[in-house]
Amino acid sequence: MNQSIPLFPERASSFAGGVDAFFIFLVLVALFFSVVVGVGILYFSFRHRRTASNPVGKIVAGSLSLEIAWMAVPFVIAMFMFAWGSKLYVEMRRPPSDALEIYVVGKQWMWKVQHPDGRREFDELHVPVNRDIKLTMISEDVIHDFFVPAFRVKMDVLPGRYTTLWFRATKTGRYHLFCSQYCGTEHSHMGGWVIVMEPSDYQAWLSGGSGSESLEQAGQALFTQLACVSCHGEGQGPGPRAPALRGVYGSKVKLSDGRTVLADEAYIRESILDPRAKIVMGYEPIMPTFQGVISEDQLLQLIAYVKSLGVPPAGAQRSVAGKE
Amino acid sequence: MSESKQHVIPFKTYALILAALLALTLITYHVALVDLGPWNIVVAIVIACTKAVLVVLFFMHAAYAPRRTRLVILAGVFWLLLLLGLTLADYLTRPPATDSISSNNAPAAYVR
Amino acid sequence: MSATTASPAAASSPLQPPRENYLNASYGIRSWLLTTDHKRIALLYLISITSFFALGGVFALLIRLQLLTPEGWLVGPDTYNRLFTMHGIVMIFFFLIPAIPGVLGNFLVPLMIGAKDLAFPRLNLLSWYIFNIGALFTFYAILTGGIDTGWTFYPPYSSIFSNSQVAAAVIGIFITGFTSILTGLNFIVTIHTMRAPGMTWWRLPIFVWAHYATSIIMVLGTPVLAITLVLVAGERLLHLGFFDPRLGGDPLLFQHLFWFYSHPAVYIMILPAMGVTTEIVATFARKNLFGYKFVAAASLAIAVIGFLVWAHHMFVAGLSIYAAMAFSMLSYLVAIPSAVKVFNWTATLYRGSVSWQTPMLYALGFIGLFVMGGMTGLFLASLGADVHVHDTYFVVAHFHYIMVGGAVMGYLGGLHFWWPKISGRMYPEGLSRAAAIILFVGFNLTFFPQFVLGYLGMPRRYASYPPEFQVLNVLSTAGASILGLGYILPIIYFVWSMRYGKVASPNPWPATGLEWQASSPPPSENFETTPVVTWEPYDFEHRPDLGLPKPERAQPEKLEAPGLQGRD
Amino acid sequence: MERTGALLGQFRDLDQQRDTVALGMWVFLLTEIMFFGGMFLTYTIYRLKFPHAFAEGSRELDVVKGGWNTAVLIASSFTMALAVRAAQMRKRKLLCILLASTMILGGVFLGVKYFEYAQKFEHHLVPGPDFHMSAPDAAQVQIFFSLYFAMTGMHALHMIIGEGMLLALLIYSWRGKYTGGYFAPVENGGLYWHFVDIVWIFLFPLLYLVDLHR
Repeated sequence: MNQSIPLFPERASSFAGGVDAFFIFLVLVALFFSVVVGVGILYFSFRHRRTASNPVGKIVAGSLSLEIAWMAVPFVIAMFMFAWGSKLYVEMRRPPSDALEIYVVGKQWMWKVQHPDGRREFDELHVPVNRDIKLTMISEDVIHDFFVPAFRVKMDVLPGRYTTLWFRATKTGRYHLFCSQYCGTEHSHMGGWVIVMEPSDYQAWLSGGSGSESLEQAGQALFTQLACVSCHGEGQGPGPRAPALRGVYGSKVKLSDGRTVLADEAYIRESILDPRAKIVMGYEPIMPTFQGVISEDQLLQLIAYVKSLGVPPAGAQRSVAGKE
Repeated sequence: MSESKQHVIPFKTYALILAALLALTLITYHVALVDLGPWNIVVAIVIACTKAVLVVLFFMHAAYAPRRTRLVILAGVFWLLLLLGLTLADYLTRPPATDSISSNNAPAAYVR
Repeated sequence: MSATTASPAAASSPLQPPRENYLNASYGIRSWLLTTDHKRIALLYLISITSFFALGGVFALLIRLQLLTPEGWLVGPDTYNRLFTMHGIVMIFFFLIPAIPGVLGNFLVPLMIGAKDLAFPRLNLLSWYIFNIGALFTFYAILTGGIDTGWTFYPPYSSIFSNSQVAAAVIGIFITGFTSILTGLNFIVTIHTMRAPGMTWWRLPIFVWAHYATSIIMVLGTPVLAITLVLVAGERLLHLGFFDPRLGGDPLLFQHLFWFYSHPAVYIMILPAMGVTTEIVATFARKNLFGYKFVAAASLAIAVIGFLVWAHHMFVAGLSIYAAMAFSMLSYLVAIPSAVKVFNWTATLYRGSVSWQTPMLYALGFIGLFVMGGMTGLFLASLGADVHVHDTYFVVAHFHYIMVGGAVMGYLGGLHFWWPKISGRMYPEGLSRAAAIILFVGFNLTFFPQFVLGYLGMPRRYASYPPEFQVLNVLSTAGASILGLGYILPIIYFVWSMRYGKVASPNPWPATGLEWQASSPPPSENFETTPVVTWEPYDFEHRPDLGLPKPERAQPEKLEAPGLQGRD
Repeated sequence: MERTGALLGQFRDLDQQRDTVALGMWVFLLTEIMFFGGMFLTYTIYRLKFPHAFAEGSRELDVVKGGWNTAVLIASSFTMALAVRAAQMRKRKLLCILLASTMILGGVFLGVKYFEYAQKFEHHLVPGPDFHMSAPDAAQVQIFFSLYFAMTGMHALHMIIGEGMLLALLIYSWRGKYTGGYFAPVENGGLYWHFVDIVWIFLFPLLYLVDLHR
């Protein structure tokens, strides 16, 4: 237990400084108004206290200019806060495109982490320092929340939908990882540590795994095992009954109803679990659903495999691509 | 308010409103048989709103009611739109990259 | 000019206890349980609500004891989850929301506007019964194992995963919701149609304005919560699918629906307390309210804008960035009418004749704590800061400053202020001042450390926590024990005063409101003849009947520089 | 001051009482708008999200029964409006006949609704473990049917309450209570009945007419 109580958690990410500066500004504004009102109340109520010579208050008419002033000033300050806070938030919600992507699955009451090369870990997240990290997260059951106070980041982890969170750790060390959305009995124990390492240590740690296959390899194995190959094919061209998956990820897919959608993680996930939601133009809705057949971890592996099949040049539009 | 109590609307008005409501019901059914793309739902809602307004104004006597009553009705409509509108402000602006329903940003129409 | 035709008996012999009043008009259990007198119904609410406050307080105490040690020594996590859930449910739905409207509002709104009763007295009694039926369901849920979802009932945990009495609790809250709806309906209609001659809208006391604004929220918001809870119950009991992600349902939709009510619900708690504070400040500064029309309009503004901000509870829940920014901006707008109120209260003290009697201590305490609670609310409306403090103890501290520091302080202040009117007796002044100060100190010691805890990153709803958070948690628990003492004292001396307190005159402070024209306690029909109102609100100038010297007019130019060189 | 009818103690006169009671009823309907509003919002979001599933679900509904029921309910609103008029004109027998017709039409509506529900049970279209549908997005069709049952169920519940209210009105009308110039309960009952009608006016196209043109 610390002797002195710290007022700020450790600053270990690129966001921490900005959030703390904003927070200090908010504290100062709050302090200023609290002092103005507090001193005003104390001063007036002492200065104009009830005495024999002051049995009743003076008549003071209202003041329109004062009313306008104390509406306008808070409004201006509030809008400034809004702008500053939004700037930070937009930054937090927009991950850089070249970030290292790590997959997180939350379940009652543990965190399962899969690194791109296949190394898996539980309730711990190892990341290299000074590198943008993007977490793609999903829950197997209820809503959880991935919260690392030292990074000043937090994002709910939802069932049925991917959310993302990104950060750049700036200091090596061990930092608390909390679940901060109430999720049941062991909610307070659903946490662990984020371990920030030097890049070389991270590489060593990655290779120290049990030599398991990478995410893509696992996904490829699943792709064969679930017989996706028989329709989608595995080569360059489209399969017998379904579009080829090469270069699908990140492309714009034309659907049979004329719409065009972006083939992102959510789209691929939906196409596996609910194949008939979006039918690729030129194909029949014949793919069976894999809902209940594969787990969220396996889904992430499949997505990693599809992603590994290549990304099209920017802006490319494919008329025959996607699922089925 | 007392004015509205004394005001007896002629039978003919009620009968006309009834005829209009039944006609609109038929129209909404037949329009639904025609493929108008996204406009099917728009037409259906417009017809339903028209019917509702007829009922409120004449069957419920709002046309003859004091301003206060009309204010209450408008408040109801306003808050209902608030609930729908602000929630849709979230659903319709979710970015494609993070959200599985994003690609349904098109109008409520059923698109095949 | 200030003449009133109200109750000549009360006006002529102020110190003589009234022969017959609403308390002694009839006797027996039946005369209470079947009463349609709004004043008696207010006392029925007082009893129900105080019981729930005690129950919720016990849960709070157990929560604070559990958190004395990092590993949580008192109960297991399952029990702890039930404790904080039931603390939340009981305090919010069965204490805070009905507290001031149910007790003070019921008692005072008809008196303040010069009506004989509320517009629908039987509906009013029915509301109280509905409240207790809802309470029975909740008791059943508590006694058969409790609820562990948190008071927010987020699916899919509440609708699919929880193994606790969610359905019974949800039904209990659904039923109790009708109390809110019917009370709000009754107030709106009463304030529209039952005002005495001369009681124009701009002559209504702020307390009545506040209840009008509150009623708007009750009437428009509560039904949405009701249907949302029905959907959760349907999903849980009948296996219908509304939010179930396995079917493609969206748990966020529940959050939208839930907060559409539950954020404005905070204003159901705080607006009446603001009304109470306004009455007290004007009375104990013996001065007309500064900026009356602005304070009145601010109540309505808070009620309306309060409906536009709900998704600031969802900034990290997966809301779209654009929606988050829109809701963030709208959330800041609530700060404006709140600031208007605070500054006008402060300005009302300027050149007043300020007395530090007990109700005033509560009112000034309210202003201070509300400012802190409100200012920290800005942190949560700020997107960048909210990401870090969301769902931490920072939020817990913030809403306790608003709900306990604000609403409960206002409620207690109001109880003291109108206790002579309600009971016909005075409470003991010294003891009650001590209690107010103990409450203020205990409150800050309990909840201020939680701001720090939250920024350090301690998530809420944790049965155990990392050891570095212990010092602040021990401080908080220590404060809670002081706070507990502060709550026990008023219960004791209020009960004591009903029998042994000094007999109160009709207008002991004196205050300007119409309710003080009736005798203490008022007769069953409130006023013997319908009063005619000829004075402006909080006007001490044209009221010789108050027995005060005529106030002087302050020099107008002194106003612009807010009074730092007052000469009196 | 006229003190006929039932002037309640809290009111100064009958005008004030009428004003108050009418306003009370309208404010109550305001709460009802928001109550159904929550379900309409849920409907809107999921229809945007699952247009196919809503079309598939809607096709399982019996549009003929739904359409006839709409007409029946509109007719009952018509008789209810005439009932208020009869009370205004102090015609006791006419009032009773019209109230009874409203009740019968409401009963027909509920009866048809009962057969529709029974059909859904037979066809395993009730969400839950027994739900069975061969459509590709059967899961989301369950959401449609959950909403169908929630919305029409809540509507039917309001109808049943309305029938009880009509029965009470009928009994008192028979005794001549509302044909002496005081008929606020009839008027308020009418407002309630019309509101329930309006809800159905929206439910019909939203539930039954999603995908007729296919």
